[in-house]
Amino acid sequence: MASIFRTIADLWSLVVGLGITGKEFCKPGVTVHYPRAEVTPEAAASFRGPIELIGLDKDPAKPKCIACMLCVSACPSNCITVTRAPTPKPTPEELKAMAEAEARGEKPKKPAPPKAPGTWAYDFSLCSLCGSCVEACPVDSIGFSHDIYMVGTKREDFVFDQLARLARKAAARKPEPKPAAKAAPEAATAPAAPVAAPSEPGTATPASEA
Amino acid sequence: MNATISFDSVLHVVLALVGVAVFVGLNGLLLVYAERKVAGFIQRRPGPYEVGPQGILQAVADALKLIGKQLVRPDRADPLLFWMAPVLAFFPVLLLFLPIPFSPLLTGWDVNLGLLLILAFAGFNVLALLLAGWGSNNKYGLLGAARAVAQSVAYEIPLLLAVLAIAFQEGTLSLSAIVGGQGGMPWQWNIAVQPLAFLIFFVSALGETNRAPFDLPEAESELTAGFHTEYSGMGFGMFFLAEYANMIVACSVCTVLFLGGWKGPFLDGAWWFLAKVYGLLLSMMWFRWTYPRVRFDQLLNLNWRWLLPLGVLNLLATAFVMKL
Amino acid sequence: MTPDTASVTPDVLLAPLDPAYLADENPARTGLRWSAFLSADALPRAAALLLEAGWHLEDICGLDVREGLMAVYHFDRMTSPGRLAIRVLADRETPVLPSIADIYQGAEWHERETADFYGIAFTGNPNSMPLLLPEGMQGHPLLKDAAARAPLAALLAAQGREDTVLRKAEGFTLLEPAEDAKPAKPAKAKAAATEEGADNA
Amino acid sequence: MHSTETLRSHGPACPAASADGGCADDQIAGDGYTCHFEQGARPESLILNMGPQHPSTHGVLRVLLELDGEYIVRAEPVLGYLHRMHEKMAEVKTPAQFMPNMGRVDYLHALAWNWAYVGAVEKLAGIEIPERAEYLRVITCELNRISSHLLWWGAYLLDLGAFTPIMYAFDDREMLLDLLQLMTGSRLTYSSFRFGGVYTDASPAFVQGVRQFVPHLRSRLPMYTALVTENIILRRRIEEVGVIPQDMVARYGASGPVARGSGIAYDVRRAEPYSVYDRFDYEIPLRHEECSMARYMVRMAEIEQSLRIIEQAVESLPDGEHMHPKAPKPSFKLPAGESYFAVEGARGKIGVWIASDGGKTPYRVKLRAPGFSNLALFAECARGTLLADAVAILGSLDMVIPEIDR
Repeated sequence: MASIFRTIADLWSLVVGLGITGKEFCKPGVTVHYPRAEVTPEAAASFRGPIELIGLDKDPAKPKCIACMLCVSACPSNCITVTRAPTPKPTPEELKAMAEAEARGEKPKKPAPPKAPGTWAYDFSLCSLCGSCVEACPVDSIGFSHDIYMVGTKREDFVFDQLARLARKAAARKPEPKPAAKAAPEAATAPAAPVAAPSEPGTATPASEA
Repeated sequence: MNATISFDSVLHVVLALVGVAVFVGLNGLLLVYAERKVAGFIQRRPGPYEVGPQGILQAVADALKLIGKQLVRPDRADPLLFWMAPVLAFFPVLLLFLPIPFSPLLTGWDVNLGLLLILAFAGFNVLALLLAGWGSNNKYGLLGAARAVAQSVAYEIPLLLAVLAIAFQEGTLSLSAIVGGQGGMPWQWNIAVQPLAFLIFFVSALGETNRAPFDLPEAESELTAGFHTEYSGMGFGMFFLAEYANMIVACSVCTVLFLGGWKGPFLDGAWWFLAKVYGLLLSMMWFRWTYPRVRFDQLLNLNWRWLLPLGVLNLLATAFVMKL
Repeated sequence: MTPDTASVTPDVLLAPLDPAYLADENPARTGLRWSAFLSADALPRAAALLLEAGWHLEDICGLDVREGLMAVYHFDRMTSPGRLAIRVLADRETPVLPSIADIYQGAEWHERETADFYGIAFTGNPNSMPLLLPEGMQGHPLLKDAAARAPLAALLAAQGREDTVLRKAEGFTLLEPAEDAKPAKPAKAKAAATEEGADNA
Repeated sequence: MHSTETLRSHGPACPAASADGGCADDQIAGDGYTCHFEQGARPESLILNMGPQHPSTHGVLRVLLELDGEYIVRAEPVLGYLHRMHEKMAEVKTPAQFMPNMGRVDYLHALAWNWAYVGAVEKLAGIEIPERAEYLRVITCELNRISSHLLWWGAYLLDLGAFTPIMYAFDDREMLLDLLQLMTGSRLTYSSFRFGGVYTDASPAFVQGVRQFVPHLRSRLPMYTALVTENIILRRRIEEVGVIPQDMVARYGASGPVARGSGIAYDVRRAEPYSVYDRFDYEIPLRHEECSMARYMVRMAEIEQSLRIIEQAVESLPDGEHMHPKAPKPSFKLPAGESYFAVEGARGKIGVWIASDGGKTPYRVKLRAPGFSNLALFAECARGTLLADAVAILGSLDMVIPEIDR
């Protein structure tokens, strides 16, 4: 008998449950309606997205990278391929100096290969964003981008030429009116634009950076 | 029933059937949309949002997609039973709408045994689920079908008992007469006189229509999709439509029996009827997005140990009071 | 399990089984409290004793060393925690160990996993199907190349362990440093075998 | 999923085909696991494949069931669909290179695995950790534990047929992920612990966010209780279902909330104190009912206890370095020897055993996954229950398949 009354009393919990969902029904939604709205750049700033090269302070289009290959060996997934820039042909002055040195019987001072990368390829499809390369880099030339809305339609979209990406980014940052003016309305009309869906996401400047 | 069946009355019924088919089709779309919106709002998200303003055309898009899909039958399924099931699930439901009085003028077929007609044809649904589960030659489907039969058979009894209590009270099986016996004000409705019968009826209706928390034949997390595991395209679409059509029938009958049908405090008419039906439908959705699912033995326990005795008691009490 | 069995240390508990080696370890260094070497025959009896004394099986680790294939059973207690490692060596050519799945039912999966990875057969395990690897797969992925195998002493008898040997059977030499204490350097050609985990030098 | 009868096998021929009525029709023979399972089945039983694609197996777990009606006569989980051989990868990668794998073993409590591996390496190599880093590890690991429990809560209710709670849980979990993103840079597969510290220092925004989050979640928990915990349907579904007596816990080596729901006060944070957990005032929730509801209640109580730990840790967060100045370079060599390090994950005792011969890469790494032992007892626990109970039991064990399969 007591159990019957307890059961009836327990049924009250069903009414309580309805009350809660009913209350939530009347509250506004909590989801972000991408692509009409995006996560704020501040919220995305701590996100560790695909790595990118960091430019020199005086020339943002040139990476700080000295092609030491530490990142390549640190990477657990072999997603970084770096080649050194080719040794430049000696200039006439240098050739002269070399010839002179040879004449003096010294070892001629050949031009050293530049401490800069020739190509810097990064396969994001293999990357686990562990940050080993960022930590390994002795000159702080690698950083995380904060692009949380990157999309691509094929695997090759995620193989980035980081040098070109850096150059593009530097060009976009320059206060030259042309690209800036182009970028600004794009950002303003972001909701209307068919979501980033760029065929080459590497080229897309993330909203947080724009 | 009417003794003479004239050409006029047949034409009337045929026209009514067409009207009902349109009504069910449109309502199916509307309810699917409403269900998803209700789910969305309860869960603090927008629900359908992309197709049309506020996603209003989402259900249409889904329907078109379902219609456009290839009909797939598993290799070892029984072709006859497999294809008969969705047809059998959907079309008899249309008949159920015939005797329902939306308003005094808007009644498909005002038979004086309307209630009996509805209860008789409602039995087709379970046959369809059984055929679907058995015919698709799938173990999950079979389990779902077994559950459907046990559940349907069990819940029909308290449903009948609750209906009988009202029939006793009103002394008729004609739906429009039952509405006629109630007044316009909420306290003149049968729910004020028979609250227990209303509760029994509504819970049983949830069970009969396989709605959460009694959605055991489907039971996604246990039986993947239960009886319609193997159905896709319009095969699935028919079951889907039938589910919502059954819900409308259950809520309509509930409105007629307990909530005064088309009558309201002012301006009697079909709008009162529809408002009440949609109110009940919304609460059915509300339940679905609030409660977990009961277990099968609990479902039957609830029926045999609670609803059935209560229904019998209620019926006896009604009979006793009526006798006085 | 009574309180007094809970406080019985493994050296007393396992004494009737005559372990070849039993040491009191320094948990701060190795995370172990005791370690023992047992013969394969004594393993089921040890498991039964441990279960009775309230120990549970944490895991079974295979280990491919020069001396053969080894299975390390880690036990721990819910009350008065302290980890016990029981090491059992199996022959490399015919790696067979007795199953303890009838005593610790949880061992069934651990044994099947070890069988998958190392090819050790556990006699008496109720289920012969592979657990984690696909059916019919050839080979055992965690076996090492002969050149890459380290002697047991190099792994387990490193300096600074600060363990106290409580028992040591006559003729127990597994933890004596081998003649070449350093593991064999894999040849340069082994570069391709790095996938096999051969690069230990 | 398809039952074996509707699916033509492309697997190896069934050895038991048509021999004993198990796989009667050679055309529709199941794979080896099915055949092996069917050999012990009674002829009148129904063999049901639950999974590997099934809504309530939470990923690619497959459970073979022998059913009598809806009653389970016998059950056998089949693993390996998500097996990635992490232990092999550990042998071919340096410890620093292997770290990202640790975020992917148990994606719901990734930081506990981070910690277990970092701890084992630190113990073996004698690396010191600054105090601030210890506190940050505690804070982030406990936040991660809460997020794991929240997701479990939602997913479990989904198993039981309630669709809404998971959305509420995600609402709160989203804030947690934002906080963890501030510290770790990612939202799920964290890899932020380093040998000798943590990757990033806590920013004031993080500390502030944590301070705000703790009271927020506390204010939400009563709603969870009223909506779900006290719901009569839920209580009837999981009370006295899936009883796991204490001796079963010992025989299977279960740990975590499964053990604590059976009245065993075992928590690695207390049993083998690591880091700075001994400085905080918190309780180990314990229930004695041994059923699914007990495990449920333990997890819900753990959320509150984790909040307590976080609160205290944030208030007493010391200043200092987040990486030890003498922390080794990523290319360091592990000294020879062995070390076992255990931490308390959301699912139980996580253990990492490393044996090293002094090379660049470890000689052997063993990952002890709590879910592995917890799931092992499912077969025994589910015997004689209903199919719906099996779902309830499976959910109450809180499995994360990648952790079990490794």
